[in-house]
Amino acid sequence: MSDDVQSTDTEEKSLFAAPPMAEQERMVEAVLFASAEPVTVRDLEARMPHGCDAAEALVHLRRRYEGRGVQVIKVGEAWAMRTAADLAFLMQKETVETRKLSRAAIETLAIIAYHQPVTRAEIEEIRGVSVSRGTVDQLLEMEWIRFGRRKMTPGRPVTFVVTPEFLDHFGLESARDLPGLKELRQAGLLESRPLPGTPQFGEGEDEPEAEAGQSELFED
Amino acid sequence: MSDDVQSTDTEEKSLFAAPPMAEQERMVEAVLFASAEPVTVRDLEARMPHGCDAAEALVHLRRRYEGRGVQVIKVGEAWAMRTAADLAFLMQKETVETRKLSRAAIETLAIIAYHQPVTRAEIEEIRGVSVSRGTVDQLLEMEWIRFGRRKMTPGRPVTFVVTPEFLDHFGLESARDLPGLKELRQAGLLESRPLPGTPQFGEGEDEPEAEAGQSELFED
Amino acid sequence: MDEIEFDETPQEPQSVADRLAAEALIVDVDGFEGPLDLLLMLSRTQKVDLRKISVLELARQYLAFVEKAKALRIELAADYLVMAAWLAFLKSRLLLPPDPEEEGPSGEDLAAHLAFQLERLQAMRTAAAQLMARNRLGRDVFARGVPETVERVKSVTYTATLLDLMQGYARIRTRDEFRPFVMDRDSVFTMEEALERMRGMIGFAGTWTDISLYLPEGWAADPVRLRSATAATFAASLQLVKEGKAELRQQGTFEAIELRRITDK
Repeated sequence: MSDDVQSTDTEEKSLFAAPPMAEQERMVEAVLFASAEPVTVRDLEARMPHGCDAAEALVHLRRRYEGRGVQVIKVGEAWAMRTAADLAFLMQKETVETRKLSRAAIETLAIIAYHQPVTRAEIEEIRGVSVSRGTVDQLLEMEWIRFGRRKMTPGRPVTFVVTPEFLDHFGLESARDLPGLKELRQAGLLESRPLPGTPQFGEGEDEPEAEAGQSELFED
Repeated sequence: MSDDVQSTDTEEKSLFAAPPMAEQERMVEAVLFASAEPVTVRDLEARMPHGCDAAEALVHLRRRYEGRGVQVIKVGEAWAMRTAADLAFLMQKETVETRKLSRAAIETLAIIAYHQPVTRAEIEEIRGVSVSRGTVDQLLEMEWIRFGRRKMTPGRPVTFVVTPEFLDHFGLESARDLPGLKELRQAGLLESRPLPGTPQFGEGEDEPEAEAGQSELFED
Repeated sequence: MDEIEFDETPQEPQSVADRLAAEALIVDVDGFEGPLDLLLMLSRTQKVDLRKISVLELARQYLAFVEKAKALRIELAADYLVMAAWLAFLKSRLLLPPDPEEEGPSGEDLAAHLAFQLERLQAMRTAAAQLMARNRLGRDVFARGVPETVERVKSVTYTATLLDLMQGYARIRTRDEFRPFVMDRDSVFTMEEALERMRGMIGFAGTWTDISLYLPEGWAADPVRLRSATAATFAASLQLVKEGKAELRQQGTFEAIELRRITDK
């Protein structure tokens, strides 16, 4: 650095003359770095040895840090050093946690995929339970579903459809590629259920119980 | 900067390849700059994009800041940016008035630093007086010392060692860099010599331990 | 230990300066951190390298100090007296020719150890001073003035597989197929419904009333519905009894079941 150049010949003058510009630049650098607040040129000069030109040193310093990870910036009438804006992501420690989608969300998603465009009321009718706002919001946020066009029925309810992101995630070219009921049955996904027409005693009450059992079988 | 060179042809690779070294250097610069505490290479790499070589970037960065008003220094296993010591005169404003340490505390600290891992009994033997609880507490509270592993001697006494904060405060890269350590060692002043004629309990066991302790200073 | 001097010279009266120094020491006794600290201070008056110190001379100085303190009726802490006793012992060992019969360490060994202790303490003091004189963080060297805190961003990614999706759908569709068995609720009068109905009506019936009068209107026409309504009404009656709001009676087998409200006293 240029420090070497000056150190010998200005040694004796240093008591009276201002330090060389390279040295002044170092000073400004150190002060801006350590300062908790932006520092004015006046403040800088008050701290630096007599005869220093902080404004000029700042020009040099600012140029030196151009394109670096740290920038010299002006804040009002004062100066400060800040990390470059494009590196803000380094100031975050990201932890990503992958969680399995809830059963309610999966079912809602499945209904939308198989029946799109579908209204909330229709989803509720198919699922037999109301769909919580959170579930739909979550799917919207994941960008797996989006609003479709409104239905031409009374109240003109909004509909939901799946998105290209959905298809992408599940490796489908279109929603029509989703396996149908027949295929699901062939794949054994419907097998474990008693066939319709073989009524079981107390079935009505047993239903939710059996349901829970079933889901357990499927989920892991 | 070299950023321009790469931006076009590596655009598509960028998802997989690590950023160019100049960019990695900027990142390390930004992180070290933003942190008051030393940052380990591991931490740096955890925050940088995948595949970055923080250790190499640090070599470049350290060189870049040579002779500047701010320095890149190594503290134990971590790295930090600190103002150059010769500019201390500019910093009166930043100086934080630290509690004045008693002579007993300073001596105890030095003994721990040079003799670590060291037991309270050993400190007392060197100082010729008992070590008050407050002295040790104060040093522990300042995070300059911490408990080390227990000594394999009767009673299995705890030992004290110095911390990375200690190294940071005194600008030491490692405990090996303690002033005059080599000379003290050569003069045999870091050995623990029992008073002649007082065979120490478990002396045979103490021997390898003392060696291990000593070597620990030099191992990392 | 040839450095140790065995000459007897300083038995002569002390110089005035020496005496003044000794008195200053005694006045300052609280300023010392124990006997070793005092010994180190005394050893400096020898103005030699600590490695060439005369331990014998040092022992004399220390014992003289203790004598002086006693003469001035200054209370000395026990460890000063222990040290004095030990130094007196050391002095005799150093002065007397070694007894071949005697076990234990020689006077020279003990003197060497004391010299080592003093040198080590002095070395640690020097090291401490050097350490404190280093460029220190917050005094000579400064960290970033406005550190940026690292923000911890916890993002949760939800995921599902095609199999999850298909299973989910299968679950719903199978439920659909069972609907005829589950959902045929048109002809079911639940106990909750019966209870609601009866709670509203019981207030008006103070006397024994056949519970069949509580059946919902129009349900008697269909035998399936009648059966459900009767069962529900009976169950609801039992519930009211359980709650202490009504009592039930039946005069005989297959007689009408009658219900009466219990009025609060």
